[in-house]
Amino acid sequence: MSDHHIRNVIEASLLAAGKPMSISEIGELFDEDGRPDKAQIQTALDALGSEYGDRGIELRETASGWRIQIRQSYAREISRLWPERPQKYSRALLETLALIAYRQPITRAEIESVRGVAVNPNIVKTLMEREWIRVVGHRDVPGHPELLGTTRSFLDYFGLRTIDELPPLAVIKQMIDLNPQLSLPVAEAPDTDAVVVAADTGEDDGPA
Amino acid sequence: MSDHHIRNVIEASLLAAGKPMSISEIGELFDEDGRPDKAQIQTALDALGSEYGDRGIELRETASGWRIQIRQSYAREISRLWPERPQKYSRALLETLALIAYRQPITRAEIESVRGVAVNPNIVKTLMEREWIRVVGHRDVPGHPELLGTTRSFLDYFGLRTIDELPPLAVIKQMIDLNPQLSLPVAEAPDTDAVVVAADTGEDDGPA
Amino acid sequence: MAKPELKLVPTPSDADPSTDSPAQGEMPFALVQGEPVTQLPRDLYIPPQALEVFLEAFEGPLDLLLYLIRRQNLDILDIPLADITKQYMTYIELMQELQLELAGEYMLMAATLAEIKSRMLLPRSGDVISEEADPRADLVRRLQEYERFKQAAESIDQLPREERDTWAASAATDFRRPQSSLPQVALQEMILAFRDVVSRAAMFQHHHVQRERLSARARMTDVLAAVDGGAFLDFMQLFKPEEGRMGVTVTFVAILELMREGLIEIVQTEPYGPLHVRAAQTPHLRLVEGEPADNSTEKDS
Repeated sequence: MSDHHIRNVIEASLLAAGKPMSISEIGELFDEDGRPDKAQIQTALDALGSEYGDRGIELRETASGWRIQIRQSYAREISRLWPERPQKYSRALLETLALIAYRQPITRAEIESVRGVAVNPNIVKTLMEREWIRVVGHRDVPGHPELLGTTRSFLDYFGLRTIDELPPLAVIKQMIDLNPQLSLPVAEAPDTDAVVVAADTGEDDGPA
Repeated sequence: MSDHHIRNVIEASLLAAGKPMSISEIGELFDEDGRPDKAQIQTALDALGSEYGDRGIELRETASGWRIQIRQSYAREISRLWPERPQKYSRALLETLALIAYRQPITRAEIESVRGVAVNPNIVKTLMEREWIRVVGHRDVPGHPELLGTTRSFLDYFGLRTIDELPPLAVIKQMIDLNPQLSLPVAEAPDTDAVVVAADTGEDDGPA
Repeated sequence: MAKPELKLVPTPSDADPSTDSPAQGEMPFALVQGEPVTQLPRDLYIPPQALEVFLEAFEGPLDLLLYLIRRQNLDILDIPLADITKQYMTYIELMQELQLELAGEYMLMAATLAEIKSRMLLPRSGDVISEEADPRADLVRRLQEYERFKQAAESIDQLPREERDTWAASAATDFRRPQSSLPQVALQEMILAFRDVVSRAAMFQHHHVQRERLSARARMTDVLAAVDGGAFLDFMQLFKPEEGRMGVTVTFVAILELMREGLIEIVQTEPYGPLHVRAAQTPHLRLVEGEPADNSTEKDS
């Protein structure tokens, strides 16, 4: 099986599929008596990616596998293909999604306790319909609330291979220990007191 | 506007659009102050077509414009993207078919009254398309519901010469008897052919 | 950020400039469209028609509080609680004046702020304080936690995403996809399905159990098919002598049953003349007896 043929089958299959394909899925397309091994396919993928280097398309690996997609620098021109503007997501939706993505698995109540407001059921519905989140289990507490987590489609949609590729969460500022000052009557200087926050520094700063 | 940029926008747009594009549609994607004319786009298309010369994809002009398509010579490999999956009919479809076969001519309402659930119109449609059932008449009641019966194709498919060759009800009753969970009401009348149909005719039975 | 324009709401001239002027007024407290702003708004006045929009831009009391803190470029760890509480309460009052439906979360936050404030005003003995955290601690922790996810949401929104920044590339396939074959059904499967539906039905319909002969049913279908066109058919054509006596009997029973159900009409133009059969044209015929439920008198008990 020539490298040339392997490259062409990969390119044709990714374009015919129009969605990500794993290396083993690609391998299964070849005739059995000439099937390249995974290393050969990986080599061909790398070569194809380089060939696209100066083109309007690019080869990208996401959670579900490899896909050919439009290079972001051509988004201005390509977006003109569709007259309607891309959907904009509300802050409430994005904050809910962020909590699910970084803190998964998480219950609605836990989302509420961070955001300080009730979770809008329509937001959860929208996220479910987009197949960005799903119920991954139930917490073993009274009521057995649903635990929400993100899906592979979510990663694919945002061009991520794993959840670890999400931008890191901001680090909580280290609290300055000002205990001595606290021994003073607090009411005397309510505007200048630093705040001591206990037991919050060991927290995770990134997605699990 | 460089030839390189024109080529990349054309390639990206044809691969993103998912449908053929005319030269003027392609032209409209470019920023106004750098829009290539039709001749330039045609030249770029020709060049792109040549570049694809030894690849798994090709550039084709169709009635509604230009498109990038998978080269026919890769059809064998690419067809494997859509494996032929043995499909199965649902339980509901089989039960509906069985009732029509055994109780014909029968209306949808009668099927419903036996099965206890509404007849899914898709099931009837599927069976009609398969040419296993057809409308054989209308019952003379308000609304003139269609009477369904089986066809010759149905007999052919199941290797029956006539519908009488379906296993007689007595045999089916025995099958029920052999299944303790299902035997309750039938076991009380072991000498009858236990068929429950609301629209029963009350006719005498005879050897099948 | 959803709210920068709101920092530019002009202070109306009728507002009293002496009120609500925070102590931090001297320091530059915000950048608005790149310009450092060194003067705080004189008060919190917002045109009523804008307020609703303004408040809708907040994702809850934490968000509003964060806004109040950030607007003054204050360190979240060093909240001037008295001022912030005052400002927060002013917003709450504005909401109430406008009779906006005030979410419970905002009221809860107001209560929390008031409680913290009161606790900080109370003198306490030293040993109690050493065990007790600053009353603001929990609020600050919540604010920080919320802000992290507010930022995370913005980061997610910045990620290149499909349908906005990139699109899947796909090419057409001219050759047909392999025709998916029609599902196969074994006769046994259908019979099992029938067995199941019969036994299931039997469980909740104890009566109606009776003998039934298949062949007459099937023959009814055949007869209906024969007269399907609507034209008259010679009665005799319905019979196939080669089927023998049993076959003829079955056909006859089927015809009788079809007549009883009003599905066919039999016409005889003169006594002893030929009989003609056609599909029922007149719906009024034997309307009642055609009903499935009318057969109770004929049923076995």
